[in-house]
Amino acid sequence: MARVLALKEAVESLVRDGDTLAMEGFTHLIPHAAGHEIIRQGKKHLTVIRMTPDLIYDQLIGMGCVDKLVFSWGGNPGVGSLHRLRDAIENGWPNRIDIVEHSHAAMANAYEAGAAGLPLAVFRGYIGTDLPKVNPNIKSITCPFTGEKLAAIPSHRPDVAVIHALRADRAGNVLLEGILGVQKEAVLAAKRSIVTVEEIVDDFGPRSLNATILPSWTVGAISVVPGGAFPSYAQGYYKRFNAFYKEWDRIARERDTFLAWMKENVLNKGPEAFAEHVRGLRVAAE
Amino acid sequence: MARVLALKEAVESLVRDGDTLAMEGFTHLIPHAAGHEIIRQGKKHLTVIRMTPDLIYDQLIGMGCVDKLVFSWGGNPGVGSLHRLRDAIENGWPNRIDIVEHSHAAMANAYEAGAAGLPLAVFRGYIGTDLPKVNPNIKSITCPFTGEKLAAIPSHRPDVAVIHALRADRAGNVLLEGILGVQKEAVLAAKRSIVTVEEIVDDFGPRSLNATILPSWTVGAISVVPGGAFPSYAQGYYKRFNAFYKEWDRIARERDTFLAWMKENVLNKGPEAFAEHVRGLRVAAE
Amino acid sequence: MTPSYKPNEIMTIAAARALKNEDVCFVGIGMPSAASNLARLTHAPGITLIYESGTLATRPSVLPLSIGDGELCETALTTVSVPEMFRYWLQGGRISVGFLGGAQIDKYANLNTTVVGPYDKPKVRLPGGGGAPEIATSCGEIFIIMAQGRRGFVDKLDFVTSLGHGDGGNARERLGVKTRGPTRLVTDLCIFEPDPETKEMIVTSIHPGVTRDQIQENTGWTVRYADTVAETPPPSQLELETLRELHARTARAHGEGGSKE
Amino acid sequence: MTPSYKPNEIMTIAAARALKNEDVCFVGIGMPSAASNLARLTHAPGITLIYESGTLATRPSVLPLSIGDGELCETALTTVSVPEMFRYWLQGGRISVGFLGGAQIDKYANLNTTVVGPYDKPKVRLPGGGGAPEIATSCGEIFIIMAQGRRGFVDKLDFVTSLGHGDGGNARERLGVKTRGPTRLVTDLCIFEPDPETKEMIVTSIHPGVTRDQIQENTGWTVRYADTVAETPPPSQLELETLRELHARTARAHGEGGSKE
Repeated sequence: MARVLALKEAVESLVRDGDTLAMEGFTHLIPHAAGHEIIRQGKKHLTVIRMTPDLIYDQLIGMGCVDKLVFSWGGNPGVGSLHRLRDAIENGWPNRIDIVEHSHAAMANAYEAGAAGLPLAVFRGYIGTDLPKVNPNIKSITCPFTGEKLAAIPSHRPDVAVIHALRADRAGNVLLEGILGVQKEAVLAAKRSIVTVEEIVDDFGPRSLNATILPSWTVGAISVVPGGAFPSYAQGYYKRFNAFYKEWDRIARERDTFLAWMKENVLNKGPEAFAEHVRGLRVAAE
Repeated sequence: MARVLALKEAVESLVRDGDTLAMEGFTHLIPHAAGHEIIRQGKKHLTVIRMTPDLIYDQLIGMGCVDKLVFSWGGNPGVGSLHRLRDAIENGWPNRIDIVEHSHAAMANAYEAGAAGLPLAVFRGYIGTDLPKVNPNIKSITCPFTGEKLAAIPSHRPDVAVIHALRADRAGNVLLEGILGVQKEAVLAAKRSIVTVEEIVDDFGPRSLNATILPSWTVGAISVVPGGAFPSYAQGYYKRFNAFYKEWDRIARERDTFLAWMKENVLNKGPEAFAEHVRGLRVAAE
Repeated sequence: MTPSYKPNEIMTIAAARALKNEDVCFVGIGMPSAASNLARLTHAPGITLIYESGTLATRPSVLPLSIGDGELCETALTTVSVPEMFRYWLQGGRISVGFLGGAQIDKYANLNTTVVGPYDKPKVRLPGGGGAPEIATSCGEIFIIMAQGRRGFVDKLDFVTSLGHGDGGNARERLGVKTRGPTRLVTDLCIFEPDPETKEMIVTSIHPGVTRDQIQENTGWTVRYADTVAETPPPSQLELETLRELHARTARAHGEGGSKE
Repeated sequence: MTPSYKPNEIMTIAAARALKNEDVCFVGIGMPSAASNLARLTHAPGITLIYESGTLATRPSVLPLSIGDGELCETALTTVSVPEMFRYWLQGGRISVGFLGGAQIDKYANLNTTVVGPYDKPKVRLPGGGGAPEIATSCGEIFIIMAQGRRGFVDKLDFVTSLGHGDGGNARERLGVKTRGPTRLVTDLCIFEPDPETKEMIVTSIHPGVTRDQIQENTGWTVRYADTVAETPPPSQLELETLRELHARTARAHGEGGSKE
């Protein structure tokens, strides 16, 4: 059954040095507040999995939390490069990181297979690309019925998954809606999980009979962090703060501006700062 | 794009003798009216796929439409045997049928893999059972990462899928809700499809952002048949007529009572009879 | 004073008692459904019930006739597709207890629900495996409910539909299966549990008033008993009333005799 | 009179024209998104736009900055999970046209979005493949939009991220790929299409006022031309106004210069 914990306590008890960590959210519902907490607690030697490393992993990488990155698209969407990621790969700053590179299809299938308790994902992919030359984990199986060769990769089975969701109920069930990404799969594929939410409600109330819900018994800890996805967004709560994605390009371009920003906005702040961030972005009640 | 056709016309143009046909619906939304139309049109030599053959396939088998059955559980749920299915297997009446027997997990995975355009489904199954001894299509692959042997079966790729859904909109999109079964997968796995619906609405209106919808361009024909799932049910429209499932046990037990019932209720009737069947079963507006 | 009860009732009640509040239970139609809901309505209000139609954490007020009744969906936390049910929930290892029954069982609790007689020329064609083959290996443990009799409790199965303890000992381990398999077989006469070594199902508790002769008469192999055999506590007033009310509600809702067991 | 326009504008407009009302289009951010939505707002109102974030049949009024903006979800027919998007929709063969771009392209329209320089010691680390490797082989055909220049139009890719026509001829067929691959490459100077035999991308249409010298100066291989080379019709008033209004709405909605292209 999910426990309701303060974010600090949730990260302290569930994220460990050396863990394989998956923080997911596909543009929507990216768990930025949890990322900041992991940085504040100085977690080290993480293997981090994420389809689109994005600002959240640019920050973890730039602060030296990461030894290895498993990913499929490492940019600032619609803006350009992730400068901290590039600095780590191109120059080894603040430390060298290993990279395990996949395609989106592979990553999505690897989470799906992990959630399904399988050791591998099988799909039609990687045909004619150089990725198998640089990622030894891209192998193949042969269909015993048609002889077709299909791509095979290990499923994702992270030690801990961290996501942001819309809300939880008192029983600890978690509701997702809108762009769902791979978050449900990431939590089901992981041994442990932390879900930050906008709020806890008494009851989800009227909803689709097929609402996307992570039942309480599949979730580790729930932490209430209003605004916790900022500058990403939470459908029905607040909008994406596009300007910050562009601003990040300037902040992260140089090491010193990056470090100054991290000190001021992460190391010297707490999760409660996020409610403030989204004050001007709230959408009207649905 | 989906075409709106009368059921008679839809079956005439999309179901062909010798086809591999999948009629799905998991207790909920079983396409009985379409089954009757297929019988009325005297379709022959069908290979029929269905997780739970149920009354709908008992009728097709008893009327001699079927050469081969691919299935995982062939009973009258909560009641007992399917007498026509048993008569065909045990006594070859009205004709011998071949059976290809799977488990539910296998069938569900085979539809999923078919929808995903894959030639095979891979899952952890059939361990320690005799089913692989009687079904040569149950093979295995070895995980190249862990060495684990996993079950492999051909994906389902029916020529035609037939399902019943709640409603379509004017653009030909189809909405499913409640117990979803494998219907979406069956349609996506098939070359052609017929969807019978309770009604066509101008617009689905307010709904979950993640509503289960088959977009128009994935559907062949849509036929409006109110009550078309009877004696199964349509969530929010009418309830399951449990008494008929029990009554079927009596009707289907003997060949002559079966044939008499089929003549009176199928051969001499049309799809419009179904609206009448559910008159007393309607549920209050949601 | 102990109320009077029927053999079917103590069977259902003894099965219900084995369920815990924390269990996530994959429920089949018939007696498993009655036992699971009885547990939920008595000592295990927090139990999570899952039906293979995709309904997660369902709380029906009456027993479903079929695995996919509307009642299950309407009272569920949510309902997922059937492929998802078998991939993420069953194969994903998220179910602690699976319930099974069958037409035939052997002393290692392997089950047959496929055919009586040869597969190609069956004497009786049974419904088939349904969810059972993977329930048997994917759930944390398996409870089996079956009325005892010579036709069903046989020395050798005509067909193995779902794995119990195979040919005994570490058979499951040898097949690479990591779950516990059948830990409890509840009948209308007694309760069997696997011998820790041989994995043969041995009697650990006998229902009140039942004799060892009766048990042997209704079993197609030589029955073994645990060193200490308990007497199954008789149904309590609460258990019996709750079960009977559940069946009565079900009968009213379905218009007649309720779900078939 | 032909209105005046920028090279980027005719590139987007020429790409939009190639889309049909019946197409189901897998859209990437930037110019593909502008071109697809321009087609929807002009000659192809029934076109189905799909973004890899899971939004099916979306009709945004402004261009998204990212692949998963709320606008895409709110205007979609429905939104599916990302695993479903890649399994049922892309791999399932339900997309007729995929749009791609890249940092580098070769004459067979293979694309590199991974690294400039050696993989292990990159000169420039690019974002990587994202959806491209499977878009390139699963969609019915591929349209590529890229501004032309010597840095991007190279004789040899540093890394093949997604398959075009491989080393030419029946390369795709030899790899077991059944889809058509790149059928059109639209730049700010001209339009390339594959030679039916060799599959080398050859120029079939030149934008108004552009010379063959300009095209060659901006291409790292010796450019070949079709026997008959058309002049790309200039943007119509409607096309240009619709595109500019779309960008203006986008800029207002995003608070500044609109989506980056």
